[in-house]
Amino acid sequence: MALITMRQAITDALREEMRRDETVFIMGEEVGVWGGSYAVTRGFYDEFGAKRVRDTPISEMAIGGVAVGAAMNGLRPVAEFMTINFAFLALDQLVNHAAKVHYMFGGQIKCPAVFRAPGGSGRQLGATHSHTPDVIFAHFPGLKVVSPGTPYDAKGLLKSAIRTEDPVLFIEHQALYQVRGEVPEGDYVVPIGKSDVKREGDDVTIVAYAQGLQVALEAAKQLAEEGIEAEVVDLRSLRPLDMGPVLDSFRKTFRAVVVEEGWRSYGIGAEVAARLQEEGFDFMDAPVKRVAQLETPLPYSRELEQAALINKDRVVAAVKEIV
Amino acid sequence: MALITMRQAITDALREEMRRDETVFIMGEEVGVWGGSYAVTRGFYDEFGAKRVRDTPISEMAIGGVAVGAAMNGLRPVAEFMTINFAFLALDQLVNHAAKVHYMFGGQIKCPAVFRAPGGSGRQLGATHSHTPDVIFAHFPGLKVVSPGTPYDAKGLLKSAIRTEDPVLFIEHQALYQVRGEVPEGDYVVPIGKSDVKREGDDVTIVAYAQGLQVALEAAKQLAEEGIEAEVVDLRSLRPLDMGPVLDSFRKTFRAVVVEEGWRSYGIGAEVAARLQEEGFDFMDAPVKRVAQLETPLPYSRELEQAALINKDRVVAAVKEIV
Amino acid sequence: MDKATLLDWYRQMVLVRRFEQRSAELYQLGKIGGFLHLYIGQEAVAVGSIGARRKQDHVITAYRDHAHALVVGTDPGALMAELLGKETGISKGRGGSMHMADVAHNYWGGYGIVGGHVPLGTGIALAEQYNGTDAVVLCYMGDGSTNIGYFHESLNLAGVWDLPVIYIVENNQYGMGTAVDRASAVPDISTKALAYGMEPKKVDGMNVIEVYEATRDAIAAIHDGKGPQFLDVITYRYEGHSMGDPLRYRTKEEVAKWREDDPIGVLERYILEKKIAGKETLEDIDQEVEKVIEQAVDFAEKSPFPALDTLFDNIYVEA
Amino acid sequence: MDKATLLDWYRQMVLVRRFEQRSAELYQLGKIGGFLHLYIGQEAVAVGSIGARRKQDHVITAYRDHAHALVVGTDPGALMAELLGKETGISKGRGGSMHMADVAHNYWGGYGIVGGHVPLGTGIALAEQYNGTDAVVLCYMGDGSTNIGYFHESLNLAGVWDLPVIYIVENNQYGMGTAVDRASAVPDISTKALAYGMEPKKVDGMNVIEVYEATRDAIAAIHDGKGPQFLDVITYRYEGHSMGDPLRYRTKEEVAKWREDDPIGVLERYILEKKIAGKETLEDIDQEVEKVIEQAVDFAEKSPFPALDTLFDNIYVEA
Ligand SMILES: Cc1ncc(C[n+]2csc(CCOP(=O)(O)OP(=O)(O)O)c2C)c(N)n1
Ligand SMILES: Cc1ncc(C[n+]2csc(CCOP(=O)(O)OP(=O)(O)O)c2C)c(N)n1
Ligand SMILES: [Mg+2]
Ligand SMILES: [Mg+2]
Repeated sequence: MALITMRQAITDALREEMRRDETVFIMGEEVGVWGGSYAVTRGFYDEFGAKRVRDTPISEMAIGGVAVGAAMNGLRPVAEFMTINFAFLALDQLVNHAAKVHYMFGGQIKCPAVFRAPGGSGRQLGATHSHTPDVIFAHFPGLKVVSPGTPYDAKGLLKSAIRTEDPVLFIEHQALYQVRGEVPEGDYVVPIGKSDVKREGDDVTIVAYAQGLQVALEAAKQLAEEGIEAEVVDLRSLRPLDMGPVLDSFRKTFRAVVVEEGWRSYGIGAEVAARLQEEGFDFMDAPVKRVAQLETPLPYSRELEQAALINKDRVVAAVKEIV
Repeated sequence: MALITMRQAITDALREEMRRDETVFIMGEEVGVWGGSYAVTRGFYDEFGAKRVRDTPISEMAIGGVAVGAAMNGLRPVAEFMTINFAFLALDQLVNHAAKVHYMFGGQIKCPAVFRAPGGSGRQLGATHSHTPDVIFAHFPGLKVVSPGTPYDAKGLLKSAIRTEDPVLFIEHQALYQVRGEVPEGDYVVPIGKSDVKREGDDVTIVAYAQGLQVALEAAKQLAEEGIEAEVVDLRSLRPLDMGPVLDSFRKTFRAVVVEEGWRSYGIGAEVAARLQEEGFDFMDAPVKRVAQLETPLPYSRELEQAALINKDRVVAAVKEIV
Repeated sequence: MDKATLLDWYRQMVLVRRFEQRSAELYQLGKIGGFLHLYIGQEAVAVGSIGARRKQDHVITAYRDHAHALVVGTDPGALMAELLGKETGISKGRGGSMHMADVAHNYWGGYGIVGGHVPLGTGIALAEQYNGTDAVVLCYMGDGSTNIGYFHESLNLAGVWDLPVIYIVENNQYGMGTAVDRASAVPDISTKALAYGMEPKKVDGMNVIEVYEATRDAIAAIHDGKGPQFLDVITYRYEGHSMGDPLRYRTKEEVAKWREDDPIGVLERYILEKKIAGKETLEDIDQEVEKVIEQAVDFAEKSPFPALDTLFDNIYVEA
Repeated sequence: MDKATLLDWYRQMVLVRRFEQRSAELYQLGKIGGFLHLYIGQEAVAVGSIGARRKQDHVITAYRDHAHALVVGTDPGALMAELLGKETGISKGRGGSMHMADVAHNYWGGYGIVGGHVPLGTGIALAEQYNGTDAVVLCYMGDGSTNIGYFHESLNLAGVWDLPVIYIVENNQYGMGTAVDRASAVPDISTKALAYGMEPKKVDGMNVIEVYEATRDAIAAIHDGKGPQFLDVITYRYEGHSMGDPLRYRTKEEVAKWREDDPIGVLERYILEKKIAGKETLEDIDQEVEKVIEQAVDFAEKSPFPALDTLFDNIYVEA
């Protein structure tokens, strides 16, 4: 298995799917001539041409809606929002159109569109450009929302997203593009809607995903040095949310910490905590803790920004409060 | 005290504030000549004229953004989204502009704008027109989000919303416009960010707001007949969220049910449950239960729609599972 | 136009009108819920334009969507059943009045968010271009919707990508209670076409033949490589925006004046004056339509409501 | 134009350019983080147009926003401190390069979401109209932003409400790597004005005097009751879109060609040819600017970072 970056894994998934299926195409701002503002589609314009790698005007509502329409009529668009911050402008298309056409028309219409969106913070991009708003999209039934934390999952989940008949929001994390991991040669998929144990341990369950997964794994390493063995469960999909492995782990450890990069209030961790106490009440030895972004529009200034974000130490501290 | 409808209470608040303060004005689709699509501003166009009661084109992004700009420059706009479903189109203005200008520019700019939006479901309006997406707006620090459940609170909260220097999303519920309640003559305010005990009881805490509050109160009445005394706490504000009265109640009842009209996953109840187990762990005698909308785009057909929605019986059943 | 076509257009317009009138009655009886937006007065627009489409062409519109379904050939019973929220409805009772589609007839619906379907229609056109077909999309919208961002972004993209789509504005003078010139910076909506490199064309929407011709020409223009097309079709709705409209924004006289140009009346006069057919033929058609409508209502009334255990069907294709 | 004004414009343009060049250096050194969008090449646009504004007029723009701040008169030290994320920054280090405002000078910022500030500028104009003042808003945006819904909805509303706002498109030929004609259905952006009842005006954005005159005339037109105004100002950015642009979308020759019309060079030639001032005067100004910039950098470097316990300041006015 090769050790490749998450960027490469995503690039590979896209390229392989485009080679496999003529109906797959890419559209978005700067995906073509520029090569993708995060260089994910570099070289695609040359390989696949302007028909299948489509630069769009700056018009997120149209990017969202045109992808939905094209998907309804038989294509498999992979539409890119340059960053997830701009996907706010396409919310109506994602949740009121993509997520609803299948149900609302009694099953007549399908929408196999993928929406890629790099998100996350920590790069001093300021409040408008530093969101991890994954939870607000995950609130809507009809949409599938995934966000990988490793190159392996990124490649496999993106392939699943492109192949599924349902609309998928695929959230990438800018800070993870450089992270390396083992990825097998050749074709494989990671199923949407399956959480995954990324590290085993008996003392505490850490639930995380995306960049939070990397922070959780770092924290688990440090905790191990101190004799605390954390089990780290990666949600991978936010909708459908698979609580199975989380509950299995919780029934073994009796305590849990949820780690996410977004804000705490009404965040992903709220749902996980609510589910754990509902479905794992008899196993609760301590409150489920949440480690999340402090609740402020994210400031530009570096240290101030870092102070608001999650890090290994905060996870370690949260674990120690309950073990 | 007069017994008036919530519609009247909102109308009165708007009218009184407009008479009190020349900088308050109304803008939105059909707020003027038509009189408001829910008749909230009927007669306003005649009383205040076209300058202060401004019909807009169908353009939610502009409605949101122009209100923010006018507020930045000294006015107090009350912008109406005809329904909250259309506010999805203004999400970027609400969360990336209204919610951030004060922080992001280091306190130089204020945005005292109010955004009114009728929401809710149960009127066979179909999936695109039947959202209770309150939680997604409440996720963003910088915005204040309130949603009253009684005429008294509606009037008092709207006055607070208009007078505060911060941006407020004021979510009304279509099904509550006809609900009557006691409202004093003359001026008063209800503070934003204060939960309120709407019914006292020792056996279980029911946390609710808006239409959920009415359902909770009905359920409490029935439960009382069966000898179970529920304390009903009305959140009223979703951000800032005031857990004080909820926790006080929980420390007395040791059990809680959260009722909301929106979807359960990543909903308001998730946050309340997460907070209760975090901050009230030692008082938890049972899991916090959530009663919420079943997770489907809402169907048009009447019985099917009703089957997806919350009702008194579901709240009663949830309470009985834990007392 | 040949006789058969003209008579068929007459039949279609009467069918739409009677369907809408019957719907209004059923709404008053509480059998239809939610919003109900009637097409009465605008019949020539759907009938004339869809009259020009080929089988492979697509149709998509907003929530005022019964007519387009009827005209593409959807079974009126399935439409009426939809309004009544029945399992036999064209959208299985899930969509209601605003959300009707009939994909078997290339009719993509019926969308409740103003402007939200305009990029969908544009995307449907992209798929046809991508696949190298000669199909085009008829993308209908109201005058009010030309002010929303969706309109701008979609028409611009269609222009840049040269997509086979005809944007048909059903300019019925109002968006709810707001007259065109109170909502649009340019009172002449056809002007907006210029911003997208399209020709500004105005069409008499009370005359089915003119609507037909304009649409036919627009399809030809696309095939001639002239890119996406724009039609500002001038029409009027006689009824309120939806049921329960207080109608404070216009006068009875104004409505009466437009009724003089009633699209069915205009075609009827044309048929009679040109002696294409006689009064009785038209009356026969009226009768025939009456039967179709009654059968549709009957079918709808007798159909079952969706079973409650189907609530979770079709949220996802792959659960 | 009188000598003092011309020399002041020269000074401002040099100030902007040097500020941007210094910023780029500090970015390379890692002292500035996030995105950094330079204004080099476009100086005549901000200088000429703001040169025409009165004290009471407002300015708002997108993320390429340092120049407008410098030209309205914001202390360069406070701007440089903002770039370095310092507490003394104009936005207290919270905003960074993309989010600078100086409300004391009627400069409302600096917004990172393309088009997102266009309705804000429109709303600022509404407040002035509401209060019956004669102030206008200069609302700047890029060519790329004319394709987004915000543009359409804002200009339409400004037209309907007759708001005192001038939309100034800084048409620098590209939105990131996308040339105007690849992003806009009409390659001539001024055409878009027609859809909002505005006059399509094109301005040479490399010539500060022309920009000044066009803006002055636009303000006068508003005062003459001609409603909101639109200026398509043709200019060019010499550097990448932001730091780290791979620059695959244009040739070096193209850049070189535009540089021949360098706005500072154009004004310099004008001043020298018309003998308004001599070479030494201009060099003195260059030196003076150099000092201002060095002082600004010095101030910024020496300023403290925000204290961590201020993280929660200014989320709300009323907590
Ligand atoms: C985005 C959005 N905003 C507001 C509404 C409410 N609304 C429904 S129809 C309508 C008027 C639309 O007018 P027009 O486009 O002219 O179509 P018509 O009803 O005249 O056919 C409005 C404002 C909506 N459905 N969607
Ligand atoms: C809504 C939105 N979409 C995309 C982006 C990413 N983006 C930032 S600047 C830019 C190009 C803007 O071009 P233009 O309007 O011409 O301004 P210029 O940079 O040339 O000054 C893009 C696509 C954004 N910030 N906001
Ligand atoms: Mg209309
Ligand atoms: Mg540009």
